[in-house]
Amino acid sequence: MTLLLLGLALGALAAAAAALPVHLRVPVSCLLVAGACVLAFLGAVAELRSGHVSTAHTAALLPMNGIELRLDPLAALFIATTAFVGFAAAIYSIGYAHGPLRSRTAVVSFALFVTSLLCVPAASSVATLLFAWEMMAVTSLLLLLAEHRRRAQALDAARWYGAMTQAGAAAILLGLLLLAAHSGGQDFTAIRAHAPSISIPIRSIAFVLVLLGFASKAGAVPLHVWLPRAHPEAPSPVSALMSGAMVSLGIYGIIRVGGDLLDGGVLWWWLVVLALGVVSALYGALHATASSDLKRLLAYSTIDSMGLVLIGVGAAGALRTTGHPHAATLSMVAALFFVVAHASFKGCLFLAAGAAERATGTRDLDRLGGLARPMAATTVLFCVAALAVIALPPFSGFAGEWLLLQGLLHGFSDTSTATVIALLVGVVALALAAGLTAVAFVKALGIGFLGRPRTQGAAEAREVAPTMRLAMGILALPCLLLGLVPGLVIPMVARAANAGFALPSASPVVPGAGLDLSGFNGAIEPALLAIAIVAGLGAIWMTLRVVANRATRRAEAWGSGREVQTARMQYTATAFGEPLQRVFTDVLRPDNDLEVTHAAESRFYTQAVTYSNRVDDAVERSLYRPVISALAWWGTVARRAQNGSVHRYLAFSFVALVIVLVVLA
Amino acid sequence: MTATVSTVHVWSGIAISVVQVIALVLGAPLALGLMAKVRARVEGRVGAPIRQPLLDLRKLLTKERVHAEHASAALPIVPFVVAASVVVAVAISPLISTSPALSESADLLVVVSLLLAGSVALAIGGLDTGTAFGGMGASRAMTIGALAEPALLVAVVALAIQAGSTNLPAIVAGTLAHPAWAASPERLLALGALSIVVLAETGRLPVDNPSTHLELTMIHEAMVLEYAGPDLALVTVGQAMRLGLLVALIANLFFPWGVATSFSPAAIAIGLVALGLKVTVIVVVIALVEVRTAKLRLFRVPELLAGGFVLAVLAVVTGLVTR
Amino acid sequence: MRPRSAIRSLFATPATEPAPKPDEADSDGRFRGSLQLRHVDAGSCNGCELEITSAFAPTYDAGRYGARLVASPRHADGLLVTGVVTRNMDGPLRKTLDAVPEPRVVVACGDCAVSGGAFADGYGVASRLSDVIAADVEIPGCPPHPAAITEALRGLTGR
Amino acid sequence: MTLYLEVLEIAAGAVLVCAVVTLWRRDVRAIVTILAVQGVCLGIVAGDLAIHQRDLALGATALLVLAAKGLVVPLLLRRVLRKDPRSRETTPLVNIPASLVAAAALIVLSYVVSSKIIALDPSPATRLVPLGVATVLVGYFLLVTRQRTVSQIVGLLVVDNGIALVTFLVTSGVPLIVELGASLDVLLVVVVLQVLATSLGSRFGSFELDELTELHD
Repeated sequence: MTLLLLGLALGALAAAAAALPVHLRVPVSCLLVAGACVLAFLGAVAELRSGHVSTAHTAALLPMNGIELRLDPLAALFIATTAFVGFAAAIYSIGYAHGPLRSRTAVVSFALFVTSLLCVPAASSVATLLFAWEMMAVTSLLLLLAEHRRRAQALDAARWYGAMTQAGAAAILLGLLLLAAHSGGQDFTAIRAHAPSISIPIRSIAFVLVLLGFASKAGAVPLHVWLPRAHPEAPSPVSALMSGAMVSLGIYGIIRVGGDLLDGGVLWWWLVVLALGVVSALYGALHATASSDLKRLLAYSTIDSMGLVLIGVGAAGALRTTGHPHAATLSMVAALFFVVAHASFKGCLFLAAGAAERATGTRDLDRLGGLARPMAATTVLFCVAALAVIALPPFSGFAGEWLLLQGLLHGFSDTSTATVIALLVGVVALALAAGLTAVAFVKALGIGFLGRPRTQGAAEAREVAPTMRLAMGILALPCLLLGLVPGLVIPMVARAANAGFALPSASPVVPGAGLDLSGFNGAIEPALLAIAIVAGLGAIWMTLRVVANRATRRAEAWGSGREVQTARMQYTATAFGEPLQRVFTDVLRPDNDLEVTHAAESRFYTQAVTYSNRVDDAVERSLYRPVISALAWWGTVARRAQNGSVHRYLAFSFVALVIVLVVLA
Repeated sequence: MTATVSTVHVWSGIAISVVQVIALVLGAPLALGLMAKVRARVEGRVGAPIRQPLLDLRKLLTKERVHAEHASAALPIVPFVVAASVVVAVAISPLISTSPALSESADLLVVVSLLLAGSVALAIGGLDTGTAFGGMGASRAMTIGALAEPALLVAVVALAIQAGSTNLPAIVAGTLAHPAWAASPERLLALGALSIVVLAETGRLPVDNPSTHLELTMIHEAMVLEYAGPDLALVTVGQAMRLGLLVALIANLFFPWGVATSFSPAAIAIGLVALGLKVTVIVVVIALVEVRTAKLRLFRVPELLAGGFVLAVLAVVTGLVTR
Repeated sequence: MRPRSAIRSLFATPATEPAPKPDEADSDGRFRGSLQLRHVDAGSCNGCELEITSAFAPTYDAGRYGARLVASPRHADGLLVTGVVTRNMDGPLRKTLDAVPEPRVVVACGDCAVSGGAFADGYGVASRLSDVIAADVEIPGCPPHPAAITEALRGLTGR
Repeated sequence: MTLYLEVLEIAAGAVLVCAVVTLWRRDVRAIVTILAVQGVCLGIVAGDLAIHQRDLALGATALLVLAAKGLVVPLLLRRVLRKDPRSRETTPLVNIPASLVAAAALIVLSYVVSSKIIALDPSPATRLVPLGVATVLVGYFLLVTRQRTVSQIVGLLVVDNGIALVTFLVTSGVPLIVELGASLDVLLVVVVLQVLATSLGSRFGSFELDELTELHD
């Protein structure tokens, strides 16, 4: 706990470092933030390994009786993940920050953003949690607006982001206050003690409110609309932190309140969580294949990954309430392991996307391409993270997805049909989402980085600063390590799952580097698998050197003998995703229009044909637009009443006063 | 399930894996040759000899490699990844015996992911060439792969529910122990779903026509237009072994008799012969089906895969109901 | 008549004529039983194409000797060129030739490819195949007989 | 005992009557003098209570009220009026008879409302609370329906007197600090309104508040 407090203090100091002159300000502040993350990481890992709970209480710093921090394994796991991504993001932003990002507000907000991210999991009273939550929301909003002068959409994104974060925070506050009111004290220990005594309807209302708030932060579908707008517009280290750390705090919230404070509660809660996960996974993956803006693709993929985690959490909750603690532990461990893995590969992907955007000046996949040769390091790191997302064997994504699937499979022995159906739907969602994610990331890698440069910007790309590459490397490392030896991390994750859901603390995996499920028949040894793959590659390479002709020649790529082969003949991202759009056309409802401009002389000769395809968010169009237009209409009506006459305003208040008195009488 | 693995077992496991790999490296092209022969005879032609694919591969190895000038370092690696992923999948799957090397991690999901790794590598190679055909092939192949994934995984779930685990040797041994499983309705439904998925994954008719010359109709072929000589040999062997492996898995999962459960050389020999017989029968059936069917329009393929998916879900539901 | 069922036709005797005795003289068997060619129509009147099709049809069945037409020059051992080289096809022909990996062979099929043939001095004609590259195997005839084509391919595969 | 009660009732009644008269009169200067009278009555109420309860702090407050509301504020308002040439009130938004009927209704309403307050602690002083509430409502009505800036200031001050009256009657005065705070607020408002009035006067030439309607977008 002391290490964590030291870390938070260092974070605050980093914020103070903004006072330095411009060229000193960014490096010093970032290094301090990195130091803070290292301290927090060490504190969290020590806590995870030892497993004992430590608390800290500083009275009178805040009106509602001070800040209350409690470090238990669940909090420690999320702090460790956040600290790791924060460390990499801090190193990255040393090389990345330029222009508006070096302003005082940007530096202070970045430092406070990381500090509040580290503080949220440790908060153990309603006031502290909300304080840290709001600080996180406000600082990330400021960072989102850092570059609004250069990009107008940043304003629009900030508006959406601000509105939905505050609405979410309000829902969380309402839910927690409802609980605090019924348990006579606003710190979590009191709530935890009184939870069983609170009646089920009250607990359900509180859980639903809290779920709304945290699910919107985790990007669950009906409440996800801010995510594909905010992440692309934020500076890359910030969007890496958002996707890697901030989004998983939504998951943390659901587990902490639903599992820990309300002690599991009722079955239908967790079926709702699972349903949210299923819808998010499918919707996110589908839109990832349809978006041709690299960062928007990554944002939708975050929604998809968080959907998978919600499926794991929902399954764990459902299995626990229907009395299958062992299967529940497996699902919960799978979900938490996936959160850790997701933080590292999604963070690395966003940093790499930022590097590509910095080098070429664009994020649009249809205008990228051919970055493999000039930006070899970035391409390799993006490739490692992308293969991890697609869940291919030696990488961390595969271990995560395998655990998730085993968790769902071994839940089938359950009895209640509702759970079994839910688990089956979960498996289907997992499968389709995995397939769609593969399409999305082959598109991102193949069209974004490989092939020939489609625009002048892409052609002149040059490798980015060494600190940026170092940061990407740091985040790419766990993509491989967690994939090769997941067994080493599982005991710690199991301790966190136990703290979250009060499940049997025995780790669901037999100790060892691989994943050998204890109590269930299923195992994989990723390390040996990796050795086998390397051996296979080596054997094939050797036989070819012996047997095959080693002469190699470079020639023009075969395009059925065309005279001139330009880069424009390559497939674009829109074209790559078009078949899937056609298959899922009633979900995505793309609006593509075709304009044929005929030659002046005669209609039979066309001068130019332009085809444009736009897929905007179906949920946003069908759910949010009507609500917004209704509010806008109400706004115009209210505007007419405000015509600047003082008397009219006074009359309003007078009439109101009289009405109140009449009502009182 | 952590068997005390003595060194003898480990070495004999590796030996079995090596035998399996060699059997598939030689056997799979022969299977393709057999399919071509059956197709030729049905069309009234004498057709190339069954060993023709092997001759083609031997000749390809003597030719030089040609790399596209704009391609990055990814293109030359792709053939190796495609071949290696299939080789490892074959090495650990229970084709001849239920305990090749690494058999405890011979999970059906691992095999599926290794094959996915192969197709992802091919797609990335296709995009890296910088030509229209590579992109087109990659886009179509990945789309069909994505749509086939649910049917594949739900079929795996159906098998796992019945056998209690997704571990392949466990399922095969379980079926050997309970012959009733092989004929159970969920096993047959899962067979239907898996065979549809196999047709889609390996690019056979009615999903994709391997011997088409018109680039616009290609799905798999368009991605490999760029490979020459040894690269093409690797990719072709990889594709052939992918078909051989999937066919062998379907054979062993639904008709496991003959698969060796002990390490005695006799059992291994029987396993090899049984595998050859089973694969030959299935391959001939596939060839006969192919001759009679025409290629589906690209956007009719999702309906086929949706059918496979429904079969798989039915398999799971019947499995749960009758349990 | 109702098409025979697949299985019955599987075991029926194939319609292919028995393979004539290969004359050892000109078959160098360079490709040892496996020959893939990329057919390039450099300006042919489609007469030769029809004969090539029937060469691979059941009656003459060139496939039986291991010869095959492939979609991409990268997969091929050589070009099967038909027709006189027209202005538009001069560039693509050279590109296709360059795309074929060594060791490669060029088979000129039909009089047009061999020596300009009927359209030698047509207005669209740019050059002869011999100006682009010397053909290794020449199949005379306008159009050449399918047996002659099969014979030439057998020469290359040596079977 | 009865002298204390009679003085209290008369003074409180006078406060309400003054409020109603400010509604009734058109001449702005007359309204300002009535406001001064109301301030004095309020002072008397406070003084009467102070004497009756021998509470020194309340005595100080009474003197403060007398000084501020009886003398200082009316003087300030008169100075503003001297600068404004047209002293007659332009036709108010609601004509006088309607205003008076409204005042009557408001008085009835305040009686109905304050019956609950009286029920809490029925002492002779609290029985007069409806008068205070009525003064507040009438003052508010004046504020809403008058267009001249000065009359709006008067309306505001009447509201403030009403509130002070209620506090005196109910809790025999609020602590000095609160009283001072409230008075400071009133003074501030008066200053602001005065500045507004003069600037409006210089800019638009007239004190019509309705010119503000042009400001809206």
